[in-house]
Amino acid sequence: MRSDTDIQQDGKVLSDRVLEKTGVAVARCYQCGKCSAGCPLASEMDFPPSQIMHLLQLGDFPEMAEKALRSHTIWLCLTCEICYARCPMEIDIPKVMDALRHESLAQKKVNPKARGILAFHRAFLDSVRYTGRLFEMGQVIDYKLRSGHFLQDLLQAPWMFFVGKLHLLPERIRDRRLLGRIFARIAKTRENRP
Amino acid sequence: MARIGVFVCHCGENISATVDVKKVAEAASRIPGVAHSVEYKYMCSDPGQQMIRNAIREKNLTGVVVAACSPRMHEPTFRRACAEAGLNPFLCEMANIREHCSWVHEKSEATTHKAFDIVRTLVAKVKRNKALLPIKVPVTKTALVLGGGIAGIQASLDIANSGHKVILVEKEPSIGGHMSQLSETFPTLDCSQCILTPRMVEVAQHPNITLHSYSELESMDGFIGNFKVRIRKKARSLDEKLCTGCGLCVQKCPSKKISSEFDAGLGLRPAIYVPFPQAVPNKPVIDREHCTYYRTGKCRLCEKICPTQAIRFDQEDEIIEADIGAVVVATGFDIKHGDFFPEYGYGKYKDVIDGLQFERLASASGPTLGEIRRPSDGQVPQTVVFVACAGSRDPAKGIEYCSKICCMYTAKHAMLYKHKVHHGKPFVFYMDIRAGGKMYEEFVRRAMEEDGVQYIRSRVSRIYERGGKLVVKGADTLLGSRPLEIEADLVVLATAGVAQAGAEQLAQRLHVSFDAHKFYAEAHPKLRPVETNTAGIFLAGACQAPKDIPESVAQASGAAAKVAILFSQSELVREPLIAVVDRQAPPLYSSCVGCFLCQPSCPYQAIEKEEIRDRDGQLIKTIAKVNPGLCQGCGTCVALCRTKSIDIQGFSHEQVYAEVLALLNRGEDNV
Amino acid sequence: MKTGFYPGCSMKGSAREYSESLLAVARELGRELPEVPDWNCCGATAAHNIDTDLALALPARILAAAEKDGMNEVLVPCAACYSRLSVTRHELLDDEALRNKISGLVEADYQGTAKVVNIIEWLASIPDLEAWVKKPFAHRVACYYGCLLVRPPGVVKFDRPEEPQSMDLLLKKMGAEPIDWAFKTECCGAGFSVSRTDLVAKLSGLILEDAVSRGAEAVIVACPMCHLNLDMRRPQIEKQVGKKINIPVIYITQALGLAMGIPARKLGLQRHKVAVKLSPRTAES
Amino acid sequence: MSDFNPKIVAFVCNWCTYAGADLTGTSRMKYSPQVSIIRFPCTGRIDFMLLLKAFASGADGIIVSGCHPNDCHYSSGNFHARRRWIVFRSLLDFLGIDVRRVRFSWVSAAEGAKWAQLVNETAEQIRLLGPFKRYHQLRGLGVE
Ligand SMILES: Cc1cc2nc3c(=O)[nH]c(=O)nc-3n(C[C@H](O)[C@H](O)[C@H](O)COP(=O)(O)OP(=O)(O)OC[C@H]3O[C@@H](n4cnc5c(N)ncnc54)[C@H](O)[C@@H]3O)c2cc1C
Ligand SMILES: Cc1cc2nc3c(=O)[nH]c(=O)nc-3n(C[C@H](O)[C@H](O)[C@H](O)COP(=O)(O)OP(=O)(O)OC[C@H]3O[C@@H](n4cnc5c(N)ncnc54)[C@H](O)[C@@H]3O)c2cc1C
Ligand code: SF4
Ligand code: SF4
Ligand code: SF4
Ligand code: SF4
Ligand code: SF4
Ligand code: SF4
Ligand code: SF4
Ligand code: SF4
Repeated sequence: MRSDTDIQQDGKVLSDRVLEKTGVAVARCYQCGKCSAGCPLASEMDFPPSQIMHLLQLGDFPEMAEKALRSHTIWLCLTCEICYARCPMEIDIPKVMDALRHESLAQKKVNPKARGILAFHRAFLDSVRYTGRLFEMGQVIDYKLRSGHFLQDLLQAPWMFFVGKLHLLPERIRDRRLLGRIFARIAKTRENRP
Repeated sequence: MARIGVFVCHCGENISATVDVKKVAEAASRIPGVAHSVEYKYMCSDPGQQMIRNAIREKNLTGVVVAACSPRMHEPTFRRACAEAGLNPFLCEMANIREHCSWVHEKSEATTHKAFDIVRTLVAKVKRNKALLPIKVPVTKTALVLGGGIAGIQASLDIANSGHKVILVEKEPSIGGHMSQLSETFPTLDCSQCILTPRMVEVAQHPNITLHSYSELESMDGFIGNFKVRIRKKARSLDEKLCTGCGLCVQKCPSKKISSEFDAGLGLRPAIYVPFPQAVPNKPVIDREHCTYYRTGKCRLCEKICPTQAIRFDQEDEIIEADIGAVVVATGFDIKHGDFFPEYGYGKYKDVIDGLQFERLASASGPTLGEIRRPSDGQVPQTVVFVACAGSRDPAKGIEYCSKICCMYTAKHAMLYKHKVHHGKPFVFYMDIRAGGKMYEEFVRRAMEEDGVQYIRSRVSRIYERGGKLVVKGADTLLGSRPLEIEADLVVLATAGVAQAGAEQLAQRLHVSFDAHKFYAEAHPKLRPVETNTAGIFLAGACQAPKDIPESVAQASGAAAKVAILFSQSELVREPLIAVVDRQAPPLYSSCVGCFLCQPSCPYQAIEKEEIRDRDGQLIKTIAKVNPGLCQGCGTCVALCRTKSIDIQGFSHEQVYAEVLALLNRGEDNV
Repeated sequence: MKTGFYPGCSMKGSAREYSESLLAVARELGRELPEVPDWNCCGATAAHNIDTDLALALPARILAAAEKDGMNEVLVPCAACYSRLSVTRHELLDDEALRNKISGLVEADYQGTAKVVNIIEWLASIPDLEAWVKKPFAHRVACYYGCLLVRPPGVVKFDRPEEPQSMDLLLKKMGAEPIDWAFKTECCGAGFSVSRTDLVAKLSGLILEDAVSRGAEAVIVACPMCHLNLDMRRPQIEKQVGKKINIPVIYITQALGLAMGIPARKLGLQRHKVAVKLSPRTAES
Repeated sequence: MSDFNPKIVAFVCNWCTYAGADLTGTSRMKYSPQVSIIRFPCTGRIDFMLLLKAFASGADGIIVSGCHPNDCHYSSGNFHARRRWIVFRSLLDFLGIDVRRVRFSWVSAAEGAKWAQLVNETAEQIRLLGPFKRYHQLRGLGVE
């Protein structure tokens, strides 16, 4: 894992790296605000999407890029694609959000408020890794353990179980080994990144 | 055998300080074909010019090279001097040994050597120059003005007042264009009809103007000064000469529920109608698509009622032919309508309207007699949201450009609303305010400061209807981009200004070029903004790009002046430095193989097809032909032709190849 | 033409009734829907939140498996899975290098031959659907497309992203009366059902309120996530808006099944949190 | 190679680059005397066989320059030139002529300094490349 100083040393600002990874040029954003106006979660965000774009545009102020990486926004974004569908400049914001999340994770800058969301994603992927599918009961339990929010959802579980919606035992796919290999390969390339 | 005279100039010390002019003149005298070579202190002075004139006569010179300053400076001077001595001016060339040599290099052998290289190059060229005669074309002093909006009206009046004939063609039943639909106009808020109507009347009464309303250009041929046009006069279904415009027919027509184009769909009109009370000409037209008689064969009420028996149900379109010397295209623009904004419910909700509809609502002659009432239920809206840049500056919707007029008319609309509904709340959603113009910024400030229009900087994301209100979802980008919602009674979209629907077809008929958005292209974006690339065709008004009235009028007067300049001559004289296609004796006739690769490359559509026939009229071949009225002499076609069949006078293959060889000290011309 | 079926995880769990109703309808229509062999989870929101390669690899393995099995198209009824699968196909077809890389990761030679179709496309491709309707589903319905059925516009091209019409047309064919409403494509909170239930309650509340206020008798959905949020989160939603909301949320396949005369139980209607009480004509059979 | 004085031919358009080079002169900016200008109405007129002809006749380097895109006096001649230049580059490659011997540039009527810089840079480049020696071969190819 590289340090903050490395990041500045490689001479590329965050928006360049986003461009490289996603092909999305945030420089095109002209700050109209249409994305923020339509984003279902803008009011919950510390920086609504148009502001995230602007933080990235200020490439010569690394502390601004830092704010984007540490934002709650990137974890709140639901990938609902509303912003992208309406952006007059056709900027694929959800894709940028993905890239920012990945970078935020790699640099260990995840916003503390997003821990719950992240824990849920991790629990989800663990389930996929070991069973090939989402094992909802197991996932909910795992998430509760990771996030520390115990009650709210377990209350719902008995009913879901009762109407036959939750399985107690996970469904598994046959070629679980392959999935193991896929996850392992990806983990490896991630570590190998400069 | 060539007898070339070389005249080397010192330009005081400007040349002679770094170039050994004596040596240059002396070396030049040894170039084969040079019959005379001298140097002199100031070639452009009277004695200098006299020297040239004398030498031409005394030495029987067949060509002249003046080695001096840039041809951009004195070529006309020396060509005139040559002509005065009886030498065809196109047999004179300048060797630029000042700007391109003495001024840019230090005094040295090499500099003198270069000066001589330049002289030798031009000598090689001038030996191959041909005597050329200026091209003369006659000029028909009648102008065709297409489009009777404010731009076309202004251009017609200016041309007519300069004493020339004008044919004004308007496709609608009345002239007036969009300006006639406007209520009041920025930045002064004077009433549009009041300032426009007098001009419309002047057009109708001007002895030099022939107005063909409800007409369109059918076809056009020819070139500058000599166009031939065919105009289709669509059938009005009445005899204009008999009709007195009494309007009885309009009142009595039973088919009254037709959406009025003039009222932008907010009002109704009958099947026989005059678009608006001040129309010019003030004669009705029958809309055959909606007329009961044309649809069912029954009615003819108008015919019965007409006191002058003017109605002609069997009238047919008429074709009028005319000779024209110049064309002013003033066909205007339109605004974006329809379903292209589903997220704003445009075209779906009755109370989401466009700018022209708002103009009609605000107009004293409009469907609500100037009261702002919303279309759905006729209520006076208490909250109105104006959305700027609706569809403009929006690459996702295919329009990257700024429509230029909407910032201003949006401010105007918000103001007009506030003036009429004092307790009303106008909001404007905007991205930037573009108010560049005299008193424009002040106008927008007034809307904010005096009329309390609330400006919110954001693009609207969505508009939807909820309980009879329109929910407008925006954000305030100046306040952290938090989303905000306004419940409006009426929403006005300042939709993008776009080209007229038929703009492309008309451009093809006229052979003028247009940009990616079908707005007509000017010949040069800065220095020839009223000309097109086709000589003799000029542009005025919003057909070139969205424009407001002052700009349209200024450009129209500019175009009219261009026409007047053209018409001030009875013959056009043009430099003959144009392309020609090789012609030779039978059996070849021409080396042109008729591939027409050259044709699309010409920026001026100057390359035509010519059929070569033998005496019996049998077609031998079709070859290219350059229209000397249109060719501007760029030479693009010359470089493209594989068989070198098209060449350009003054920069011919022979000339430039000789220059290259001479410059590189190869070929027959070298010392 | 071989059409495969990718149920995705939720149709095996919380959205069992979606799968049950789809298969019941398919059986009645005489269409076979073999499952993609040994399919895995598409990775959903979690994968692309965490890693791009993973977000492509999981769907690629599914598509490669379908392709290997000779399927020309894969029906993906879950809108969220549909989005992941079609985005993956789009990106991998666009970029050969990426395709090779991901093929390597999943140990298959992915070509992109199998098309990804959603439930609307699939139903719309059935000729004379009207002819199957025995008991018109004569209700005022709010067709809820949600986020991912019509977006992103560059990838999904079967209907327009604003004011889509395709689901409304299908419901009309079933005899229903689709209402004109404002929240057709607004977001319900999607994958935050568990981690940010508060947000889901807020967003879903707005959607339901609009549907109710315009007189809809049912909300029709085509996505298990939408269903989860709008149906199972009803207690939280009601708490959020401070009133009771009774409108049922029905899968499009359930509505069709009812219209075709399939018994409600076979369509899994009893599994809903919000009881499906429609006028007796259709709901009881 | 210090005494090598390259011969460079500049093909320029009348409206922009020729005028720009005039401005270099009126501003008395100095540049390398190895370049001589041949005037054309427009870069669109420049037939690239002429460039080969120049090489075959002993030029060591060539400059082609006209108005900036969109500023063409004839509106689109320079676009034709640019398109042709792209094709011509591959022809140069094919003939084994180093493409660095040809500079394609835009110099406007106001860019006197740019012209001087362009000439100096080209002269320097050609000096580094050395004399063009293969013109005899070109003649063999029938360029003449
Ligand atoms: C909502 C709105 C408000 C505005 N408010 C203001 C304002 O307050 N102040 C201001 O300065 N400007 C205003 N403008 C701008 C103003 O309308 C234009 O500047 C002006 O109309 C341009 O005039 P024009 O003659 O070039 O084009 P137009 O007005 O469009 O006239 C073109 C004419 O050509 C005719 N025509 C089209 N095609 C053909 C054809 N093929 N053959 C023959 N005839 C043809 C048309 O029928 C029309 O009569 C406003 C514009 C809008 C949309
Ligand atoms: C920094 C700057 C950058 C610009 N960039 C651009 C650009 O990129 N593109 C663009 O299109 N425009 C540009 N412009 C605008 C452009 O300069 C003007 O549009 C243009 O110069 C206006 O021309 P003019 O002839 O009206 O006025 P001027 O250029 O001001 O010419 C007026 C002339 O009248 C003379 N004069 C004044 N009073 C008298 C008198 N009493 N008697 C006799 N002569 C008199 C003056 O000496 C002067 O020569 C720019 C302007 C500025 C300031
Ligand atoms: S909608 Fe697009 S252009 Fe507008 S602020 Fe958002 S990202 Fe930028
Ligand atoms: S994709 Fe993310 S940023 Fe865009 S509108 Fe949806 S939640 Fe907001
Ligand atoms: S002809 Fe040109 S170079 Fe000679 S004196 Fe006149 S200005 Fe100077
Ligand atoms: S009634 Fe006759 S004269 Fe009067 S306006 Fe109509 S056509 Fe003209
Ligand atoms: S014939 Fe046509 S135009 Fe005349 S009155 Fe009847 S409907 Fe009206
Ligand atoms: S003039 Fe104003 S409202 Fe119109 S497109 Fe330009 S910036 Fe937008
Ligand atoms: S002049 Fe040349 S390019 Fe044009 S048609 Fe003739 S052969 Fe072809
Ligand atoms: S010289 Fe230019 S303008 Fe003349 S015919 Fe050739 S391409 Fe057209």
